[in-house]
Amino acid sequence: MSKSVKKFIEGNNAIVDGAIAAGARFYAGYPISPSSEIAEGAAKELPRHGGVYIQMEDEISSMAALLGASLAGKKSFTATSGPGFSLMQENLGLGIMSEIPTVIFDVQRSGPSTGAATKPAQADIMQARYGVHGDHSIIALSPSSVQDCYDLSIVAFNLAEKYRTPVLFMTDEVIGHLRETVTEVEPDPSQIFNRVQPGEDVTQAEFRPYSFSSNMPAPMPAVGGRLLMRTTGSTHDEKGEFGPGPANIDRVTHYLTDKIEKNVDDITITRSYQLEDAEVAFITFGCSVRSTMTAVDILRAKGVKAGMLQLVTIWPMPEKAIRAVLSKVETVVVPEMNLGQLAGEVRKFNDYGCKVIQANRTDGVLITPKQILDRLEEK
Amino acid sequence: MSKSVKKFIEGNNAIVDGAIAAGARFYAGYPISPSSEIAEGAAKELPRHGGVYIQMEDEISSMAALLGASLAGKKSFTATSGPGFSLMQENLGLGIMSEIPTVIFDVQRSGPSTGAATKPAQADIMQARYGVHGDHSIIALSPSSVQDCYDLSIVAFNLAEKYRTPVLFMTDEVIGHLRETVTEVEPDPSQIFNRVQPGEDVTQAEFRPYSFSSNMPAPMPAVGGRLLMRTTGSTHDEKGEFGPGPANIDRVTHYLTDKIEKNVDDITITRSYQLEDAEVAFITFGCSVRSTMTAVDILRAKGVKAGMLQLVTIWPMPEKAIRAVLSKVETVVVPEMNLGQLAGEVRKFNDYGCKVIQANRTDGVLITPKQILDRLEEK
Amino acid sequence: MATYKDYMLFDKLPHTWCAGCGDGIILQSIAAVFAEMELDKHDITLVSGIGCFGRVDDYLDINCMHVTHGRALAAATGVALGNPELNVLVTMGDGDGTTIGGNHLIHCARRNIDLTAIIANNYNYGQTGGQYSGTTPTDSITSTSPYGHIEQNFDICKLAEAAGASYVARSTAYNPVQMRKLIRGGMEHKGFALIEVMVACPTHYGRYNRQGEAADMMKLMNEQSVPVEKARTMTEEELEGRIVTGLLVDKDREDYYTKYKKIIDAQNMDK
Amino acid sequence: MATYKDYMLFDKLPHTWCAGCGDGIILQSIAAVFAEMELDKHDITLVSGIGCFGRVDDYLDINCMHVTHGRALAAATGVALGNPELNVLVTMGDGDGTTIGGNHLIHCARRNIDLTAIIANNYNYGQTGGQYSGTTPTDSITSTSPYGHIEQNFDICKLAEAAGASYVARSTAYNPVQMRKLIRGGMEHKGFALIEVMVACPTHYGRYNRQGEAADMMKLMNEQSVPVEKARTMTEEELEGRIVTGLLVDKDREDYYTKYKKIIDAQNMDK
Amino acid sequence: MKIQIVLSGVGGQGLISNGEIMGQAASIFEEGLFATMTAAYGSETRGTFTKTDVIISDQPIGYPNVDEPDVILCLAQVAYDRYVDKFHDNTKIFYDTEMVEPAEGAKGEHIGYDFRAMSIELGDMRTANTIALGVMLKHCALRPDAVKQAIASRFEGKDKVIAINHKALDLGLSL
Amino acid sequence: MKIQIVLSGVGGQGLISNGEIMGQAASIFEEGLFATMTAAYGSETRGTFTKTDVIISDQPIGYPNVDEPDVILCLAQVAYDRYVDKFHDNTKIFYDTEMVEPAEGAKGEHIGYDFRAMSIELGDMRTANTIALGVMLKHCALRPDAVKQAIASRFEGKDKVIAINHKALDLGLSL
Amino acid sequence: MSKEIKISVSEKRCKQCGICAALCPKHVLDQEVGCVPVAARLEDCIGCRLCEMRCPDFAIEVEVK
Amino acid sequence: MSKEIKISVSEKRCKQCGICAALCPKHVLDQEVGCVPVAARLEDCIGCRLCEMRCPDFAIEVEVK
Ligand SMILES: Cc1ncc(C[n+]2csc(CCOP(=O)(O)OP(=O)(O)O)c2C)c(N)n1
Ligand SMILES: Cc1ncc(C[n+]2csc(CCOP(=O)(O)OP(=O)(O)O)c2C)c(N)n1
Ligand code: SF4
Ligand code: SF4
Ligand code: SF4
Ligand code: SF4
Ligand code: SF4
Ligand code: SF4
Ligand SMILES: [Mg+2]
Ligand SMILES: [Mg+2]
Repeated sequence: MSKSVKKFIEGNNAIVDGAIAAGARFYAGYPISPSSEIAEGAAKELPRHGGVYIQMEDEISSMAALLGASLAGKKSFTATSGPGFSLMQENLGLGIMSEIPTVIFDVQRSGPSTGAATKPAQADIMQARYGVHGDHSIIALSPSSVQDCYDLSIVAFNLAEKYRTPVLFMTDEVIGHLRETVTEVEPDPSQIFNRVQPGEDVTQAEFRPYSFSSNMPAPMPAVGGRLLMRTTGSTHDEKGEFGPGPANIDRVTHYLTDKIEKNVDDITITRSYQLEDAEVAFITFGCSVRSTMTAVDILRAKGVKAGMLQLVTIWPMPEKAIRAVLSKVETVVVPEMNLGQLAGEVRKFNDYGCKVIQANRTDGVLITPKQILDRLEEK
Repeated sequence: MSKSVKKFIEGNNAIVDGAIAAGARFYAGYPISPSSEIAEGAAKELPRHGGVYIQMEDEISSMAALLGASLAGKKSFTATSGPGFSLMQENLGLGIMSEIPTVIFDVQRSGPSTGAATKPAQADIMQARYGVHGDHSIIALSPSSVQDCYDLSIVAFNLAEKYRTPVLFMTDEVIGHLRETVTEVEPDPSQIFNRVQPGEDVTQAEFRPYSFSSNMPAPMPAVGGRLLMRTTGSTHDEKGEFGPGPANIDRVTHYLTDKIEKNVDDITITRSYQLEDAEVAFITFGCSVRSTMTAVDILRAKGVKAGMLQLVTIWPMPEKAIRAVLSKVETVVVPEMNLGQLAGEVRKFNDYGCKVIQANRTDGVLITPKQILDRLEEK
Repeated sequence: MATYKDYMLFDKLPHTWCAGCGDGIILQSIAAVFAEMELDKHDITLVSGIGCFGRVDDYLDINCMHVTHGRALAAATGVALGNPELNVLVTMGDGDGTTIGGNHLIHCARRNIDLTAIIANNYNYGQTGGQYSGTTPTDSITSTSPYGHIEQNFDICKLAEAAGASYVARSTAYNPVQMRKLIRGGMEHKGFALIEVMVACPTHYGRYNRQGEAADMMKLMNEQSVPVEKARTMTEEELEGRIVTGLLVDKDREDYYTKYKKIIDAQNMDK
Repeated sequence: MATYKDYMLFDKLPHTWCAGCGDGIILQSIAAVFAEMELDKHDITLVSGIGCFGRVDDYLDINCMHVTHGRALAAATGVALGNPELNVLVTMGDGDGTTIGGNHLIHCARRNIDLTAIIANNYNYGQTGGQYSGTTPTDSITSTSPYGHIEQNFDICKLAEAAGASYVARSTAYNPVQMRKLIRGGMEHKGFALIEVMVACPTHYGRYNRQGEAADMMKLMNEQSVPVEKARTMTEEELEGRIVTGLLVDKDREDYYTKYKKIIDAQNMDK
Repeated sequence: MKIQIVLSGVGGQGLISNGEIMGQAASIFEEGLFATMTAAYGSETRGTFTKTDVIISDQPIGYPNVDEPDVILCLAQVAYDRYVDKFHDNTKIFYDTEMVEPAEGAKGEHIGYDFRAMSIELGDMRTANTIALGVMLKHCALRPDAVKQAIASRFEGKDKVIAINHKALDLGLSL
Repeated sequence: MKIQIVLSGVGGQGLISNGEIMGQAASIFEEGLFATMTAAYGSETRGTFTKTDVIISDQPIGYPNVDEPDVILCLAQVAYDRYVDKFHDNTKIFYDTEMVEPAEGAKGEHIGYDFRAMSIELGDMRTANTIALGVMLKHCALRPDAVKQAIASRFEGKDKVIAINHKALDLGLSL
Repeated sequence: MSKEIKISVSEKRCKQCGICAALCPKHVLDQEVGCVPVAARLEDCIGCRLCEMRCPDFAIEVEVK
Repeated sequence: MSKEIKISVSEKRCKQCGICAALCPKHVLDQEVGCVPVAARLEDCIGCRLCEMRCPDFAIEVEVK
């Protein structure tokens, strides 16, 4: 049986434990509140596991170093917040285009710009999807508990490896600094996904570091191994060589989106809370889940059939699960700590005339169950 | 009467002429294809008008320098493309938060990452809206001709000054390198908007560089004048002093969005082509307008009542105009050189059961009228 | 006669810096230099980055532009070229000015933009909790080098000099008299001027490295200090671990705008 | 015995560089050094940035990582620490390596990451059409300095030295024999090694500045060259406009990973 | 069962450490209990208001901030004043009699001790909050043993610190 | 009226300059005409295939690329081969007889001259494309005078260049 | 000389860091834990103002008449 | 000596930049506009290989036997 240990720690600490459990052995980053505990934990823990922590000169170089280390065979990660995440966009795009796995933990805080630096928000959700120039798609998870910080970190690395792409972990100040009970179960090797390697009989002549024919990425050997490996942020052919012809541009563009959007069922995780017989539903994610759960409890106590759909995966959007809710209930409330970013996406799927109500809080304080309930009354 | 001169030049050249006609006197940038002609034109022309061109060490510092020069009283601008635009996001957020006007010309090319560097695309549209972390809104224009490059450049500076915010000019390689007939009319002083100045009797004690009470920004004196001026990317109060309290965070967040979204009617420009009696409509922007116009002509020649809505302003989305089309016709085709970014936004407003068809081309070659027509056949 | 208080938002004190933090010492010196020079406060623009020291603008009653982390010199370049008549002052921490912002430092020095940059070097990122920066001395303990720091730190002044800076100076919070003289010299210098000031961060760097109270840290920096005149007579080994203070570089070199103005004038000759 | 062709995708020639472009000369030298050292190509990883010279990877048959403009050294830091057994080579233009990428250069030098960086200095941004860069000499004409460039250019090697680089060398495309020796020296050096190679961009820089054909430009760089041994006897004025070539810095200093490994080992002693 | 606890005072009083001990006791050394803890973050200066919210429950906990405290510890007047309006009839208010002057007509049950003086007597001023913890314990659904284990694990290796804190806890329990 | 023109050959033949002159003539020196021009961009190397599309119309022009050329100039075989499939029955193909071997059975009207030789005779190899322009002109809705004005304005100050290009244009017009 | 010098400390601003006292060249000031500094040996003061210039909190002022 | 040296030029790769000819220390090579270089004075060649090493296009090879 797997080893398991109970702890009472911050979300940011659980992330470090989860990353190491997932096999991460390289961290490159630049400190920023409210994510710095992840850096500090990584600096302390990684060498104990033979891994390397390096603080780079900024977030741009951090992101670049993550990709380099990953190409050298190490699972890599970083942590940041809004300003740093903005700086990472160009090289995040490089990771997407070169198909190099890595995991970025964005501990969201109140923006834009420096904003109210230490206060929570959930307003980088759309940036997570669209911050990179050019057509692409992306995988992003969002934890709502310290347990999630541990468990989903492992999931994040698995998805990064499986889909050969940077994965975003969009947590927030509330969850990052929340201390709570967590059970850290050491994952079984079977629960860890390591990037697919080329078959042992594949020759250099046959080897293709890229493949656009299926919606799954090509095998990815580390540099320094038996096969020469070639990656680039330019439009490339299967060999990873520069290929700026129209047909090639077109297939790369489609492939990068398809490998995520066409695997949406494999990628997306959602959770239902009291949703079965619900007449009023909440759709939410991250720290807002905490307040929403309590709101549901309060409503249930009053006899109102309320339920909640939690988006654990926020990108690709769990369209099916959202549609299932929209088509079933009359009113959906979307609590979030921004001005309605998720609500906008939910509306895209609302072919059912469901009433979609926003419950937003944007003053740097965790949204309360009462505020959520108030929005429902107002309807 | 205003002076007017006819030319046969590239879109990128017309942008320089337009910027100077609008009163721009400072350029800071970092060269990148396919935008470099704008830098080169600025380097040549600005000193002739007493202005300054400086090539910074990267796009991050370029964006910062633009804000500094603007605060010193100069209308400033830069030009870039995807990779550089990604790097500008953090300081674009600074401009939004500090409310400092400037204009960014993004000559879009094929991404993500380095992609097919010299080939056209229109795939930074969503990034334009959401590339910056934190809640905010933004103004973005998109030209479809060399004439637009001149005329809309002036509009872009006017909007930047009026709304005290960075304005995006989302052009593309096709329009940037297209040479065509343009008539450059020197704008009348009344057609130029210069940032509002505090009244001459306003004392330092009364002066407030920020105002959150209306949806219009506070007056903005240049540093070095009669009143001390204070700007910051942190959450601030009316005096521009650090103000991280919840009430303040909340009002800043709302205000930054409202000053744009609540003035959408003043900001948005759209054009109709043969739309009056149209039964089939196209909604498009930028270079795709060219092919769509020809497609409309072809359809009209065949007797099909086709028309086109051109979004000259792409952010804030011209919701009213889009809804007017969606509610009137049965089929809307959205031609664009990306995988459906505008189409996604159009769908958000489709409460009318209108059939929304995408016509996308993503191989780095201008979409053809035939491709657009083909999508209509396929329906 | 004007005093430093005339250039400050004195009512906002006490400030938010920790007890013993050296940033307040520089703040006073800056305001005192303004007073000494009898500057019109409307002609001064401060551009500051993000970090503990970056927050000096909260207490100064002059024009202020508080920008993003690391980008103060870049924004200041725009201010200085946007209005060459201004006195542009730039305040940065060591992280701000030389770690994330190192490229802007060297390019600004190379271009000789007419401004005065002050870097408060406290050997770490104070604001975010004491992580190591590009100036953290080898072997130090910080919140991200729990086992001792393995990197070599920058000599900021040497770097600026190599990049082409025309005025470079170093002082310490221990020596406010010298600090003021050098800051004033920088402000009077036409072109790019850099003054590095060594300050204590007792809360993080001092605590992690058991350097005692702020006063102990200041004594230490004084012991380590060597005036540049003396340093010139010392070997590299002797200078190991020492802080060379004083005016290190002072060159006459035409500043950026002065040169650019000649182009403008030449292009407009026949107008 | 291996020849440079064994390390190349020779079939992909002719390459896309212009006639006379110096980049091909460096490419040949790099591959020749691999051959000389009889390296196993699987152990070499090239990280390159964006620019004309950044495209050397198109023609090399080794592991290649082509990254974004200016970030090659940062990515290479990850590669070198991710697998310290690798021979990591980094190729950059002057824009890539010292203008947008200047900060990574100085920090990488300071950290002494074990890799070899080659900067092809052609005084301008070749790839984007000949705009000025951080190394464009004062008074030059470029597509963005039509009236003459007013900035002072970096001395890349001096900068790297001031930042703490443990191996710094300079050569020219005129002198491939020296270039090879210095590149080889850099690859054999344990720690950060920088080799700056002066090359001609006849298409842009040469044309704008009427320097004639590629061969004329190479003759000019040869005339300007001074071996470092001789340069040490010359005054600053005498060195004005000269290219000092040879091995400028060669220090024994423990590289980053060697030091980090000691921490790893100490932390795992009792395991 | 869900107990909402607030530990309030000024920086440097060890309140965060106390909250962690409670959370650890519940999470690790009790069976079937859940705990959350949130703390105020942000300012660099010391000696200013601090608080930490702890919730202990036998069910997973949703909203982790305390809105209606069942148990509150106030070690400074500024803290007391901040919370007095939130006391309900069943709130147990533990306060330091030297530092806090209870408000007239305030709701809840007020229980005051001179924690600071007692800690000085015990030989370590830093144990004031541990004594208070002992006092509060019976209202917090935590076994003394679990808390002692939490203390022991938190200060592992520092036997003296463990001993004095165990002593302080016992003292509190005995009051 | 809308005329689709392609000027094709290899880099260095002055085709882009020619396209600009046509566009300028239409835009500035004719009344009521519109013109567009697009060129192939990208590669650093010279001597490879280049082309530029020019459209001249009395209406605003939508799609600016030429899909069915009305008039095409081919100054290199590689260019001819690239376009031969796009010729329609009314296409006028102007080609350099020394450089281009027309395909058998190709559509359109083929009109060949030894432009290069004529230009050498004229004393400047670079005028080959201007001679060709003169030949094509009557199919392009442009007045010779407008084109001459465009040439004069383009090479303002360089009187010799203007003179030889005017001469070359006249030669072409006379053929 | 001591008569012409006045040293005042702002209770509001002083954070009791001890810098002024520890570094006064003449050991004029005493600063105890929990207290603001006092000029215990004002007679030794030479009016150099270093305490004022070094105070990070603008809390001590030296008046020399 | 010349007998043992062979200089070959690849027509396919040579871009006629003229570097090899202009910089040959012994002026062995001629390169005319529009032509690849030819070893006009092979007898003077000292086999230093500089032409090969300086050719940016891998177009000239010197074989010394
Ligand atoms: C892009 C970005 N990355 C990280 C941060 C977080 N951050 C704020 S201040 C700071 C470092 C401060 O160190 P320094 O510049 O030395 O100033 P000090 O606080 O020591 O005075 C960091 C990393 C940020 N604000 N923006
Ligand atoms: C972020 C970013 N900005 C700008 C560019 C455009 N760009 C590509 S290469 C280059 C400069 C190349 O100059 P250099 O590094 O000196 O290399 P060279 O071409 O001269 O060999 C630039 C500015 C880019 N690709 N990415
Ligand atoms: S953390 Fe350090 S630098 Fe920041 S205010 Fe405190 S002492 Fe000063
Ligand atoms: S543009 Fe310059 S650097 Fe680029 S390939 Fe041509 S000659 Fe070389
Ligand atoms: S230096 Fe200032 S703050 Fe510190 S003890 Fe003295 S008066 Fe107080
Ligand atoms: S003025 Fe000088 S001598 Fe007097 S108390 Fe202050 S530091 Fe000491
Ligand atoms: S150097 Fe090479 S490319 Fe140039 S002329 Fe000689 S053989 Fe040809
Ligand atoms: S080998 Fe040397 S001497 Fe012979 S042709 Fe080449 S460069 Fe000249
Ligand atoms: Mg610092
Ligand atoms: Mg270059």
